[in-house]
Amino acid sequence: MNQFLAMENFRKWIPLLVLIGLALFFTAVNPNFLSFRNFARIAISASPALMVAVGVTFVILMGSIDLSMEGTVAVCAVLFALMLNALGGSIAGWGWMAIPGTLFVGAILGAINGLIHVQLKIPSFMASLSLGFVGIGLSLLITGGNRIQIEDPIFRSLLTLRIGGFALMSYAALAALLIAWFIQDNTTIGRNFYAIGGGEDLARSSGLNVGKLRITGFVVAGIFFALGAIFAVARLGIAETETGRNFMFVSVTSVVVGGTALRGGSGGVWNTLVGVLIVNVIGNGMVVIGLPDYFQDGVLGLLVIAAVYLSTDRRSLSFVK
Amino acid sequence: MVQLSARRKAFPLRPHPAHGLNGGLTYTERMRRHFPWITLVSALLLVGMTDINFLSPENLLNLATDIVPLLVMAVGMTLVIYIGSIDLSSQSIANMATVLTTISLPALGVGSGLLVIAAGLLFGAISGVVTARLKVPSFISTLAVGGIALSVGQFASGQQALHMDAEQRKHAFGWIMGTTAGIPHELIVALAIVAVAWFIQNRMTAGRTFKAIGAAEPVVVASGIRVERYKILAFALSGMFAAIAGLMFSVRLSGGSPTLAEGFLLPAIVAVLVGGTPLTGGVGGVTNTLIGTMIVAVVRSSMLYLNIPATGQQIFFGLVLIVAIATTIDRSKLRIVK
Amino acid sequence: ATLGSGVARAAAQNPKIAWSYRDRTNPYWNSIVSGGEAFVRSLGKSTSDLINLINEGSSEKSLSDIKSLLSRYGSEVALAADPNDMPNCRPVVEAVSRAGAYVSTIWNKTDDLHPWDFGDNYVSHMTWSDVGPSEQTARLLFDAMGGKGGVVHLGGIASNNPAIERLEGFKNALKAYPNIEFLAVQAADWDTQKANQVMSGFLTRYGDAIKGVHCASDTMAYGVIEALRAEGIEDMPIVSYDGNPQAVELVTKGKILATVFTNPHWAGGITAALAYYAATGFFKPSAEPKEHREFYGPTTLVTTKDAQVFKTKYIDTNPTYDWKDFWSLGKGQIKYRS
Amino acid sequence: MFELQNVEKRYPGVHVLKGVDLKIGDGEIIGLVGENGAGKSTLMKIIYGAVQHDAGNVLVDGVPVHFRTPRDAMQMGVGMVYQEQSLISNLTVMENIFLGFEKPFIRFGAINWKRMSEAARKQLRKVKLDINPATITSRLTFSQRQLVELAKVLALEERVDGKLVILLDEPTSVLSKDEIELLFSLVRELRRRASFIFVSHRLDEIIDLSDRIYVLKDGAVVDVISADEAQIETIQKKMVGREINREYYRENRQIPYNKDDVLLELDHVTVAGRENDVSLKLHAGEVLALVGVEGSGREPILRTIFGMRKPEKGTVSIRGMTVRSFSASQSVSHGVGYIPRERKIEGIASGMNVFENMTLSQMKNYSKGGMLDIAAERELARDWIRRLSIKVASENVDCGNLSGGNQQKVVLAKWRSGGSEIILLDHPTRGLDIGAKEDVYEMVRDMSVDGVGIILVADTLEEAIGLSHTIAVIKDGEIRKWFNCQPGAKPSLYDLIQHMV
Ligand SMILES: Nc1ncnc2c1ncn2[C@@H]1O[C@H](COP(=O)(O)OP(=O)(O)OP(=O)(O)O)[C@@H](O)[C@H]1O
Ligand SMILES: Nc1ncnc2c1ncn2[C@@H]1O[C@H](COP(=O)(O)OP(=O)(O)OP(=O)(O)O)[C@@H](O)[C@H]1O
Ligand SMILES: [Mg+2]
Ligand SMILES: [Mg+2]
Repeated sequence: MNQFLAMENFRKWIPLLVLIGLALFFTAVNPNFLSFRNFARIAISASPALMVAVGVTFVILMGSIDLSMEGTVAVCAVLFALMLNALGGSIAGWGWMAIPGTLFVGAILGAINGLIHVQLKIPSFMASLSLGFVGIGLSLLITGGNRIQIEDPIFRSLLTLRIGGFALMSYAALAALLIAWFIQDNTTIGRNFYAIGGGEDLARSSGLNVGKLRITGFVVAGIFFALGAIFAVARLGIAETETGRNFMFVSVTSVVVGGTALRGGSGGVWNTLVGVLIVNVIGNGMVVIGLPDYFQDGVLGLLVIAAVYLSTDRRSLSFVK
Repeated sequence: MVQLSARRKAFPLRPHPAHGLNGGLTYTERMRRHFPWITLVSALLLVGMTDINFLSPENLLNLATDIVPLLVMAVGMTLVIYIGSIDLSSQSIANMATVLTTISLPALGVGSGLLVIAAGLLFGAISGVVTARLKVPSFISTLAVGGIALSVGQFASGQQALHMDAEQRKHAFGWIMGTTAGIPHELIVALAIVAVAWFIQNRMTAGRTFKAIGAAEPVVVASGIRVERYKILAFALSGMFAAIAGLMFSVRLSGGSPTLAEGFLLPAIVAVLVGGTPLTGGVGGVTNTLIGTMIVAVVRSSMLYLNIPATGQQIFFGLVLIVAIATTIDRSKLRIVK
Repeated sequence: ATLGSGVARAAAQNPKIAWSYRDRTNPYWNSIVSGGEAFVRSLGKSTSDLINLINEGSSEKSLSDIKSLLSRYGSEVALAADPNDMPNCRPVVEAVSRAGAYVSTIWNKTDDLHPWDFGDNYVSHMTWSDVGPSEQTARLLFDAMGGKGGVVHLGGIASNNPAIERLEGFKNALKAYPNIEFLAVQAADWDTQKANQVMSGFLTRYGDAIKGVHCASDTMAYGVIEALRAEGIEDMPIVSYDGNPQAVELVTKGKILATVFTNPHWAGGITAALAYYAATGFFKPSAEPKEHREFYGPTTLVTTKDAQVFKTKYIDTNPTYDWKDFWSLGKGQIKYRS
Repeated sequence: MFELQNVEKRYPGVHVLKGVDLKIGDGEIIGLVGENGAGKSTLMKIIYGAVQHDAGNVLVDGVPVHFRTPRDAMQMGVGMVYQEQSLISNLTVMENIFLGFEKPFIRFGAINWKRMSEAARKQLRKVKLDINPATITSRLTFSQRQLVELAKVLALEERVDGKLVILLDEPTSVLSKDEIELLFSLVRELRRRASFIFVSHRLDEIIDLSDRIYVLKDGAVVDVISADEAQIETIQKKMVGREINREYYRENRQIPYNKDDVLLELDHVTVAGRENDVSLKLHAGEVLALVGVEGSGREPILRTIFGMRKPEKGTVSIRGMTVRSFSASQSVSHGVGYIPRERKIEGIASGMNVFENMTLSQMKNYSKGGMLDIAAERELARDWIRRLSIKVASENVDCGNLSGGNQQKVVLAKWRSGGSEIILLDHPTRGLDIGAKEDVYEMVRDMSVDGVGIILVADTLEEAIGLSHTIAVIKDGEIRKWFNCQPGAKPSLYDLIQHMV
C-alpha cells in the first residue's frame, strides 16, 4: 500500500520531470538554451497560451471540452482594441476600462457556449466547435478583416517592462494563474468542477445543480480566454482575427501533456502550467537547436506522445478513447 | 418545515419526456433517426427555393462529385468516431498522400496508389497503437501522428508544390477522371468506397466489434475480444481512407503539396457529427456520414445562393452547424451530455 | 488540348463577377478585395455585386466553391482567383473552361499550365517575380548592416511559390556579400505569432550574432519587430515584403528598412477586369500576344527615402485606375526557370 | 409526519411502483423489505427527489410538497444513504460530506479548509470513524466509505432545523458486525431528531431495529407489520407471495457431479493486492459457490479465472493445461464464460440488439473470413429467445431497453450458446424478479446436467446454499471453510456466517 502511494505521488511529478528532461536535452545540444534570457522569452510566448489553457482546464476538469477558444480570443482581442482606442487609447486614461470590458465579453461568450451546450443538450465538443466558427466570423465582421494596432506604451509595457529579467506580462500571467489556483482549490465552484468530473450523476444526486455549474465553468473559461486575448494583443501590439489562431490544438495538447485527464476529475491548473511550458519549451528548443523546420511537426508529435505516455498511469485506466 | 413546505407548490407531474406513460417511445424519439436525412432534404429544398436550378440533377451530381475527397476522409473518420475516439491526423495523412502519389507516380504508375494506401494504413495503425496500447487519448495521439505525417510530406516534397505529368497521370489514373453516362467515375469510386465501408461496418466482425466498442467497451473486454487490435484496425482504416482521399484529391488536382489537403479536417469531423454519429460512438455510421457530408456541401454552397456576405460566412456556417447538430443528434442514446 | 479554339460565340451581357481568395483576415487579401470592389463600382454596380469566395486556405473548398458558382451562373461568370495551391489551378481553369466562363488567376499556377491552351476562357495569369525585388531588399539590408554580420530569413509556408522565390532572391544577394553570414532560415507560415516565436528562438540560438532580419512578408516582420522590442532591441535592420499599410508606416518610421509593394489593390481590380472584359467580348484573349496572357505584376521597392511619398500616393488613398488599361503596369511575360 | 399517498412510478415497460401509501411518524424507524427489484430503492429515491414520481402525493405534515432535486429534499431535512456507493472518489472526505453545502465555510469567497475539516471531524466522530477528513475518498475501504456516507447524511442534523427523515438503503451490506452495532446504536440515538426508513435484505436486522415494517412486492405494499409481531418466515412469505421451499432452488434436480473430471484448478493463486492465496478445483457438472461478505475478494477470483487479472503467484490450469498468458480472449477460447456483476456495464451492450449481444463473444462461429452470417445469428437468437422464454418483441430489439431479467437471460444465452464449459456467475440474479430468478436457477441446473462447471457468487446466502454442490467461504481473500452441499444435508445460514465475519 505504501509503495503504491509512493508510486502515485511520484507520477504526479512526472510532467515536471519531463519538462526538466527536455530542458536538459536542449541545453545539451545548444547550451544557449539554458539562459535566463531564453527563459524570459519562453515565458512571454507561453503567457497567452497559459491563460487559454487554464481556461480550458476548468472545462476539462468537468469532463467537458471547450473548443471555442480561437473564436473567443479573436472576438475579445478585437473588442479590447476597439474599446481601448475608443476610450482614449491609453490604459492611463479611461482606457483601462477596456480590460474589465473584455473580461466581460469573454464571460458572455462563455455563457452562450455553456447555455447552448446545457440547454440544447448538445455535447460540448460540437457546441463549442460551432461557436468557435461563429466567434471567428464575429471578429471578422467587427474588423472587416483589418488589423487594429495598439500603440499605448503603458499597455505595451506588459511586454517591454522587465522586472528581474522577466516581462511584466509573465508576472501578470502568474498572478492570473494564482487566481485560477485559488478558484480551483479554494472556492466552491472550483471544487464542484472536480465533483462533476469525478461523477456527474453522483454530484447531481448530492444536490449539485450540474447544469448551472457547467455554464459557470464555461464562463470562467471565457474569462480566461479573454485574458489570453489581452496578453496576445500585448505581445504583438496587434488585434485581429488571426490573434486566435492555433490556440485550440495547442491549449488542449498542453492541458493533456500537463497530466490533466480529458475524462475529467483529475489534474489542475499547475499541471496546465507545466504542460504549457513543455509545449513552449519544445517549440523554442527546436528552433534553438536548429532543427530543420520540416521536421518540427513530427518531432513535436513524438515528444508529446512520449510526455503523455510517461505521465499517465495506465493501470488506473481501464480504457482510453 | 411546515412553512417552507407550504410555500412550495406541488408541481404538475409529467411522465419522462422521452416516453409516454404507456412506456413506448414518443413520436419524436422514433423520428430521431430519420432526422439527418430530413435535415438534408429540408436544406436542399430551402436552397432550391432561391433558385430551382440548384435542384437540377446535374447540379446535385456536381455537388456530390465535388465533395468526394471530403466524403472519403469523413467515412474513414466515422469508423474511429464510431468506436468513441477521434482522428485528427486525417488531414495530414491526406497531405502526405498527395505528395507521395505525385513523387512516386513516374516510377510506380498505378502502384503509387497502393504505396499511398499502405502509407495511410501504417500511419493510422501507429495512431491506433499509441492510443490503444500506450493509452494516449486519441485527441492527442492522432494530432501527434498527424504532425509526423506532415513532416514526412514536407520532407518528401522538398517543401515544394509538385505537379504530375499529364500523360503519366492519364495513364495511371485516367480511369478515375472519366464519366460514364454522365456520371463521373470519381463519384462511382467514392460510392464504391462508401459501400465497402458500409460492408465492413455492418456485415463484418470488425464492424460489429467497432460498434460494440463504441456502445460498451467493457462488455467487449468481458466478452473476450481483443479490443486493442480492433481499435488499431479502426485507426488504420481511417488512415487508409484519409490516404485515399488525398490520393483522389491529388489526381483531381494533378499534383501534390504538403499543404494541399489543408482545410479538410474540420469539415470532415463536422460531416460525421452532423450526420448523427456522436463522439461517444456506437451509433450512426457511414450512411449517416454520407448524409452529413452532403449537408456540409449544401450548407457551403448555400452561401452562394443565399448571397451571404463575405464577412458573415463563418457566422452563418457556425450557426447552421448548431441548428443541424441540435436536430440530428439522438439524445436518447447519450446518457450524459458532456 | 485546345478548347473552344476561336469559335465565335455570343458574349455575356452582364456576367457575374467573383473573386476567389484565401481569407479576409490578412491585409493583403483585403487590398485585393478593395481593388475588386473598386472595379465593380467602376461599372456602376454596387460592391455587393462582387461575389466573394473565401477558401480559408483549403484548395478543396476553393474548387468546390468555384464549381458551385459555375453551376449556378454557368458561362455568365467572370472569375478572378488565387487557386491557393499550385496544383489547384488546373482543375479550376478546366472547370471554368468547361462551363464556358472566364477566369483570370494570380499567384498559384503550375508551370505546365498556360492560358493560351484554353482559348479565350483562361484569360490571363499574373504573378510577381519576387526573386529580383527580394534580392534588392536583401542588398539594402546587407548594406545597412555594413556588409558584415549574421542574418536570418523568416520564410512563408515553404511550399508556396512566393516563399520559394523570396528565399531565392535573398540567397542570390548573399553571393555578392562574402562577409554576411547566413545564419538560418525557418518557415513561419506568413504568421505574425509564429514569426514572433521563431525570432525569439533565433535570438537564443544566435544572440548578438544576428545583425539583420530578412522577412518574406510584412505580417511576419511585425512579429519579428515585437520579438526584438521585447528584448529592448529597437534598431535591428529588417526588410520585408508586400507593402501593407502598416509596413509602409513602419518604413516611414525607419522600423523597417524596405518592403516591396505589389499593388494588391490594382491586382485585385485588374484581374477581375481582365476576366470581365473577356467575358463581355470587349477584347478577345486569344487574339492577344502571350505577354498579355501571362505576365508579371508590378513591384515597387519602398524604402525609407520614398516611403512618405509612396504612402500618400498608394496607401492613404488608392489611385484611380483605368480598369481597361490592362497591361501598362505589368512587368513583361513570365519566364520559367526550367 | 411524512407521508406518501398513492405514489406511482413507471419506466418504459415496467410499472415499478403501484399506488404506494406510506407513513412515517416523527422518530419512527420504518423497515422496508421486498425482493430485488420490488421498487424499494425507487421509492426511496422518490422521497429524496432523485427520481420524480408520475402520480400521487408526498406530504410533509399534511402539506403536499414536490422535490425536484435532492437539494430540495435536503433542505427539508430529508437525507439518503444510497445502496450503491455514491461518494465522489476524487474528492476528499470532507468535501464529500459537505458537497453542495459549502456555504457555511466560505470566508471572503474562499473555503476555510480548517473549519470544514473540523466540522467534518465532528461528523466523522458521530460514526466513530477516525480518519483525516482531507483523505482522498478513493483511498478508503468499502466500509469506511459507507460510514462516510452515513456521516454525510448526519450532517443534516446541524444544517436543518426541525425533524429529519433519513433514508438508509441497504447500509449494512458491506459493514462488519461491530460497525453494524454502531450504526444501530446511532440510529436509536438519533430518534429524538430523526425518523428513518431502513432497507435491508437481512430480515433479522429489520425486525431488530424497526418499529413497523412495510413489505413491498412488485411495486405494491402488500402488508405493514408491527415489528413486535413480525416473524422472518411470514415476512418472507409475504415478500415472495408464496411459500418458499427447497424447490425454489430446484434442489430436486441437483445431481452429483463427476469427481474425476477436473475442469479448472487454482493452485495457491495470489491475486494482486491480497496476501493470501486460493486453491480450488472445479469439476464438470459442479456448482461451486463462493460466499463471503462484500469486499472479501470473491470478484477478483472470478476475474482472475477469466483472465482479466493476472495472478501474482500460483498457477491456474484449465483441463489440466496451465494457463500462461492471462487475457479474457485467451480464457474465452478455453471455454470460460463470465456473467459479470455489473450487468449494465460489462454484461449487456445497450445500443446493440439481441442477436448482436448473443454472438459478441463467439463471432468466429457466425462468420466466414470476417464476414458475418447474420441469418445464422438471428436463428440463434430466436432459438434462445424461445428456449429461455425471453420477453422481447424480436431479436432486433435494443438490449438496453430490455428488463433486467431478460437482459440477464441474454447474457446467459450468450455464453451457453457459445459452448462454454466453465461459467462464472457473479450475482446472476441481482435485480431479477422471482420468475426470472427461477428461470435462471433452471438454467443453472440444465448447465450442470450438461457437465458445465459453474462458479457462483450468489446474491444471497440462501441462493448459494440452494444452488451449489460445494461452498467455499471466503474471508480476506482466502478460503476459510469448505462445505459440502448435498440436498438434504445443506449447511445453514448460521454455519456460513460464522466463518464469513
Ligand atoms: N432508471 C430506471 N429506468 C428504468 N427502470 C428502472 C430504473 N431504475 C429502476 N428501475 C426498475 O425499477 C424496478 C425497481 O427497482 P429498485 O431499484 O427500486 O429495486 P429494489 O427494490 O431497490 O431492488 P434491490 O433489492 O435489488 O435493491 C426494477 O425493475 C428496476 O429495474
Ligand atoms: N438505467 C436504466 N436506464 C434506462 N432504463 C432502464 C434502466 N434500468 C432499467 N431500465 C428499464 O427498466 C425496465 C425494467 O428493468 P428491470 O431490469 O429491472 O425489469 P424487471 O422488472 O426486473 O424485469 P424482468 O421481469 O424481466 O426481470 C426495462 O425496460 C429497462 O429498459
Ligand atoms: Mg426487476
Ligand atoms: Mg435497491
